[in-house]
Amino acid sequence: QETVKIGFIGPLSGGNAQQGLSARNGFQLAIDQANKAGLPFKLEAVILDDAANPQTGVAAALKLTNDPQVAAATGHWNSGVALATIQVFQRANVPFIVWGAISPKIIERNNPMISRVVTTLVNTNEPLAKWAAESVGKKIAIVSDTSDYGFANSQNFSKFYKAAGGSIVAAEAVPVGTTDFRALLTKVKGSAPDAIYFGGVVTEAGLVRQQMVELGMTIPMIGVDGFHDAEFIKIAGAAAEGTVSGIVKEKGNPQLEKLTKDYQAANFAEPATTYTKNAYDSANIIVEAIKKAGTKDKAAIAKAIRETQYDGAMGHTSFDENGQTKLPVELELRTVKNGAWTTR
Amino acid sequence: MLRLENVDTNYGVVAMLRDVSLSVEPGELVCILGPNGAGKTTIFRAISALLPLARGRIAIMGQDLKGSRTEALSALGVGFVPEGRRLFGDISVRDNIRLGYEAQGHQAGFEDRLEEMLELFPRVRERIRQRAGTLSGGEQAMVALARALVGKPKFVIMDEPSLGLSPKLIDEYFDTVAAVNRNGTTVLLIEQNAEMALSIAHRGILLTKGRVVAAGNAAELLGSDAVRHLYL
Amino acid sequence: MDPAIILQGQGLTMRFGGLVAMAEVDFCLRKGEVLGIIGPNGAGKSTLLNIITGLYVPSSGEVRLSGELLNGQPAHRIVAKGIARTFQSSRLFADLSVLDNVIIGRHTHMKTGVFDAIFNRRKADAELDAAAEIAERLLKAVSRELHAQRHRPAGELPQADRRRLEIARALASEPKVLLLDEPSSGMDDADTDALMDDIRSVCAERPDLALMIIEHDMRLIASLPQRVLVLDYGQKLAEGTFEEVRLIPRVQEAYLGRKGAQHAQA
Amino acid sequence: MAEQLLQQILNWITLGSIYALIAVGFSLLFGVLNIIHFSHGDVALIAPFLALALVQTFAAALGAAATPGTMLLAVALAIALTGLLGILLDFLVIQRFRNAPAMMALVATVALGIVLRELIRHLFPNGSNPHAVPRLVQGSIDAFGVTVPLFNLVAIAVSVLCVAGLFVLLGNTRLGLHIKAVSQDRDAARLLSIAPGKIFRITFFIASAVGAVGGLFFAGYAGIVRFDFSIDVGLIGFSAAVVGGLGSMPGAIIGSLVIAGLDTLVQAVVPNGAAYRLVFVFLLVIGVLVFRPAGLFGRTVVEKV
Amino acid sequence: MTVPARATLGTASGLALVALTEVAGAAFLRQFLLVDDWRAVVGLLALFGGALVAMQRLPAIEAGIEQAFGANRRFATLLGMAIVLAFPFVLQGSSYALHLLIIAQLYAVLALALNFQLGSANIPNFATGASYGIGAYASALLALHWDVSFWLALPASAVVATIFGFLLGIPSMRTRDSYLALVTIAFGVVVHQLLNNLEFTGGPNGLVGIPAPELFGHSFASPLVIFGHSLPSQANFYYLSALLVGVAILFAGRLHHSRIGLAWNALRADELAARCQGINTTWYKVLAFAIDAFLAGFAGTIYAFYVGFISPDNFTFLVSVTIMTMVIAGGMDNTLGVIVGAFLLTLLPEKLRAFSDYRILFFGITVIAFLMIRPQGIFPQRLRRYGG
Ligand SMILES: Nc1ncnc2c1ncn2[C@@H]1O[C@H](COP(=O)(O)OP(=O)(O)OP(=O)(O)O)[C@@H](O)[C@H]1O
Ligand SMILES: Nc1ncnc2c1ncn2[C@@H]1O[C@H](COP(=O)(O)OP(=O)(O)OP(=O)(O)O)[C@@H](O)[C@H]1O
Ligand SMILES: CC(C)C[C@H](N)C(=O)O
Ligand SMILES: [Mg+2]
Ligand SMILES: [Mg+2]
Repeated sequence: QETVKIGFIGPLSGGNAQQGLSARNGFQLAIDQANKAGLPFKLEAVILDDAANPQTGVAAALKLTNDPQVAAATGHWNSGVALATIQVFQRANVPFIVWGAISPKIIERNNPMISRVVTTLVNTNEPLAKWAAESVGKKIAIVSDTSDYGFANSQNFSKFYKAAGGSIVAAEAVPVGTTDFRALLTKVKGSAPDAIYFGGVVTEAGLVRQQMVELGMTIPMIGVDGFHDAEFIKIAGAAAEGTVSGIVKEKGNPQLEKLTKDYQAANFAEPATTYTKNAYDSANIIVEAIKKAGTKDKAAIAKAIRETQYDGAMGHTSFDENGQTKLPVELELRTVKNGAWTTR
Repeated sequence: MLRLENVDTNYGVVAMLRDVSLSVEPGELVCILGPNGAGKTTIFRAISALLPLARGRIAIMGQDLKGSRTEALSALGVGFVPEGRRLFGDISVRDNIRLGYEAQGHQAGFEDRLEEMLELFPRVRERIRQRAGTLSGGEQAMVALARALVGKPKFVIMDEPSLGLSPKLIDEYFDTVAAVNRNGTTVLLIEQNAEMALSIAHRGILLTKGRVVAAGNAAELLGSDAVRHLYL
Repeated sequence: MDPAIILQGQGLTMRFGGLVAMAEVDFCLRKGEVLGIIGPNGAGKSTLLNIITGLYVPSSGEVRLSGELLNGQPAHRIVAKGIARTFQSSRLFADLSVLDNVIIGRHTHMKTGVFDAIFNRRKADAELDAAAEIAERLLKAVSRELHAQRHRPAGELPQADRRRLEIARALASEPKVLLLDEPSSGMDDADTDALMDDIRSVCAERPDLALMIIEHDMRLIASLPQRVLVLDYGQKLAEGTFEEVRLIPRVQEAYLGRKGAQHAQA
Repeated sequence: MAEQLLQQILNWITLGSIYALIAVGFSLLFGVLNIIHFSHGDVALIAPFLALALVQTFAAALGAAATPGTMLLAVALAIALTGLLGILLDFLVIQRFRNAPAMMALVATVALGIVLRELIRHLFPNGSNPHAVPRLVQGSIDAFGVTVPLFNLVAIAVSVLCVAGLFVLLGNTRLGLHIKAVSQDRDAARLLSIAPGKIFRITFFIASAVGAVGGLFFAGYAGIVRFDFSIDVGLIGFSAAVVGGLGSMPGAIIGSLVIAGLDTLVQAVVPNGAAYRLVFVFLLVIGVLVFRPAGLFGRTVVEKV
Repeated sequence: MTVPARATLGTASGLALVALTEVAGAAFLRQFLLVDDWRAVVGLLALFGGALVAMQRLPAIEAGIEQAFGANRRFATLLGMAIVLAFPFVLQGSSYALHLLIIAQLYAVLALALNFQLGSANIPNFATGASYGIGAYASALLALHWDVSFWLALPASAVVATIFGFLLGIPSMRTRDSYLALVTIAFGVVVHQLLNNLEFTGGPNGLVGIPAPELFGHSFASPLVIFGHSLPSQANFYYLSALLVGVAILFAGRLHHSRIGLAWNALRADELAARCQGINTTWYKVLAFAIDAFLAGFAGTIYAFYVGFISPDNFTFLVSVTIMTMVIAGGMDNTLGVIVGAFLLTLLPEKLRAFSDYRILFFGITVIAFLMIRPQGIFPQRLRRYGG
């Protein structure tokens, strides 16, 4: 039986390992399940670390593309790493799906080999901003992280919020990894906003929320899906109550439920995150494409990926002319109530 | 007090001391002489257990050195003045001397002993608060001696303590060493200044190229050919 | 001003915090002269040297080399003007070879810059080879034994050779004034004799070279310097030939002691 | 406005006090003992992980949720264990570089820091993720319109106590003298009955244990801890110690306050200052060292030759 | 030492020894680049460790090889160059192996740059990564905004990096040891943070779309065809970076064997004594910073044009620490040692991929182990020799 290799790259060590490892588990699960389901070929997972570092990522990408048996790959949580590696995949003609990096630049141009299953933040910020201007207040302070994710969030939200008639009373950015936001929050408090929009991810979000309450700030915190995570509640503790997150609606999805169950059954050391399903779906999309296009012709596989119509754990995935997922986004407002994320 | 029997030492593969035997009896003032590179400091390092022996044995204060550690020797009542003085440059002169006092197992009564030392070395009194590293060479030599003597050791081992001292101070220094010895402290003095050393010592041992080449009564040695040949 | 005077100090004072290490000291040094500096430990002899060589900036007073004011100039520039020194406790470049130590002494006589070093290979090599040749000659002249060991790291040398190497390194800069701080310290008598011979031959070869020697070995002081300066507590106690100075009671009392005075006579 | 100012001052002093607990360890090791130990920050941040693990172990053993009593015990044990870890690291790695050029120890301890961080990540359950850290001291008081958490006050008090204790230890005790002696000349110290090995062990224990206190407060103040927090903590702690002047305990606390102060000020005053806080902090570090090359409290000694 | 007897080491056996050493080294490198199985990786590392232990135990081996190289310098250089030229042809067309070689060579240049400071003058500098970044960003910005070609951007960005090197040198003049180390750390952090926050550097996104260089109409992004043998496009950059390593070696050798190298060494051994030999220590320190930055700037440019994308993450504090580790583990003030260190530390984490997410852990442990086995570095510093 022929062996076909599928690559996975993500941050398995260093500061973003939590995302990378949970995604890797999703990927591994998909490959194992596909093998069990019976295929005309045998799948082999090649899992590589990019350490959230572009240089390490490029080396990993070259290691994959250099192996003729690798039919396709999926990878990266960090946009900086993805931007560095997509050229490698493009030049080497190896189909590649981005599972976690959200920078718009990645799919700015049409690289036929590159597709992306993760939605960008434009889709969620627009409705959230409208909602905020209508039902939260007209003065909002933005706190974001200095990563491209935080930066883009800050830009997009403020654009849509202003368009909806609100005004941004303060905009501050902090490096990822900051743990003390008190000085900044004390200052923001002085500008008397109606709410704080947080444009970043779980850890910093939890800390900001917790420290807001510690400083006696009673206003709500809102944001998009970056911190829609159980971990957020663990970190912020009781202070998490009332936080609002606008996420892509996860409609009653049997695939997702199955994944959640299977993930638990597989007993991985790391808990699942949002990215588990992304990597899981990416792997399955690749497998489907190979089934359709054969194991040899990579251009054909890339083409098959672009033609994907796949109902997975993320919902219905198909790609636009640049390879960006057209996953329909419908905003769902979630809030923390009694220590759990619940639909508002 | 001290006995070396057939001691050999090596620096790496290079042999340094060869078959050195000597002894120092209580109350004696013995000096070891020899030209540069003769191995005098090597003997000091062997006695103070800073250098392992390749052969032979050393006993100090009646205790075999094998299995003893350098840091245990002072407490036996031995005071050391190492080559180059080795003061703690960033510590005050006073604390340097104090370390010497405590090294020999004393706790209380430092002030009185310090006072005695300062009477012996008036120059040090003016510098007592200064960091030892900023002292002039001669001042450092005095502090080093004070540090060794302040704990009233039974036995003092000195390696070229007179280095860099002014002529007057050398006189005084040797006078002090002789006086200390008269008061009952045994002294092993490693020196290059043969004439001076032999003038106060009871016995002398002459070392060249890691071997004992002559030994005996100080007065005899002063007149001996071996010393004349090497020194005068 | 006496044109023969090459180095002159006036009113030199040096304070360290509250401590006055040197107070209002004047001195002068003539071409080809050997000046001895003696005095009790801590009198300020090394301090004087450090002031002259720019390591310490005097609290007041001035130092002039052939009339040119040296105060405030950095140490490396003072070397270039022709003052070289050795240190009381030798400070060699321990992990470099003996030869390299001497070549570094010729630093001020070499011109190679980055561009020459990289692009003008012939010129740079020629300069360095020339320096190496001079260094070899110097080493040979100072001591054949030392020359034989020129490819050993300087840190492995025995005491006496380190002293010699320091002198050779200082001479390499072709100084007008050479300052030696206790060159014989740690040497046995035989080596001290050899050192005195070395210094004599250096002087004979360079009749214009002025020397300032700090010493505690009265045999050396008695035989080498033409003139002796006695310091005590940072002040000038006496000046003159050793024969004169030796007899001054204050000097005997402060410095020589009774045996020292005798010894010097012997 | 005034409240805001008071609040910022509280933020500043608390942060500075916590940094100081890390900085003194650097100061003690680098400045007093002359040991290069770039993994000190990593050692310090092992403590909160140890404490968390111990709390869980106790809870499991007792079959009940952690009580303040068991938490206190866990914290005390974590501090002691971290102290011992310091000794262990010295024994296993650092001491082998005592006689090697300083740079060797530097690189070896940087690598050691990597090993420590990765070990936590692999050995601690779910170690890649941040872990919530409960505070031992809850509650707050209201003063001048500002809510002052008791935690902050305890952090400040403990920090002042630790630094003052170290100051006295170094300046006025035999142990302090022995530490200095060993750092300057090990052989000479041995001739004076001081066993260097013992002194190294004690100093490593003290530095690591005080660092552990800092690590615990840091984690408590942040509310979480993650395996890689030590990179920043180490860098800031080291900077504070150097800015203050290595080897000086008051210097360590002043250095910490200066750095925390600028950090707070920049965030409070400069628009989008938080993004640029490290730029300002490290420009300050450079500035201080240009004008005081041995730090604020360091002595610039004229070398005696 | 028995130098004269050995110097006449028969040229034939001398040549053979040189050839054997170089070929064995190249063969080892090739094997190491191509193995994938973790057992083979561990085996090769053990072999390397064993060689180090042997060298440590039997200094005669090392001395003999050194002797042979000293006596046959020209032959050794020519053979080395031939091996470097031929190397891509024995890599089974692996673009991954070539990529690793490019990165290793760029790091070799960075390590050689740092060696001027760390090795020659014992100035700790944690900002080489920053200079690398400044070079990369300067050239990328030139290329993206003003269409400056690679060949012009290369020297221009080196000049920019050098200017920053001088700037860093100024505050560094007054400080020493840990204090100096912190100044450079601070500089590195400031540069990194600015790159990450400023708008014109693209913030955390970095700069995308840096065009591949062209030479006589041949794009470096296309495969290199030599005598009908086609090599992956990486070969273009392999030769380019090999050339840069050559230049850096030349710089290193020339400076080491000149008044400047001597002055740096004097500074390292005893700064005060150096001043008293007429050495303007301040100037030489600043010079070391500038030269470090100059070479690092070159490396940065090549990296930027090779990968086509740069971001602040490429130039963190950890990059500087890695470069420092290369110099120290390889052997301070020894060109060959520094290069070996750079190759070892670039390849090691890649080869440890076999250990999945334990690789960084094993990397740390391996570095510590090598430092313990050979605390003076793989190839320690040597004394200079003059003339015949
Ligand atoms: N650590 C060492 N390694 C190798 N050789 C050494 C070491 N220490 C000393 N030697 C050598 O051993 C010999 C004897 O040295 P030692 O210091 O005992 O002489 P010494 O008699 O004290 O001389 P001096 O009068 O100069 O103090 C010298 O040739 C010296 O170079
Ligand atoms: N850098 C310094 N800081 C503080 N005090 C100093 C410094 N340098 C010298 N001193 C003090 O100045 C005085 C003179 O010292 P100096 O070294 O000049 O004496 P010296 O005459 O050379 O003595 P010796 O013959 O013992 O070498 C001493 O008391 C010394 O403590
Ligand atoms: C938070 C994530 C959705 C985005 C990720 N940080 C990136 O670099 O693209
Ligand atoms: Mg000796
Ligand atoms: Mg002196």
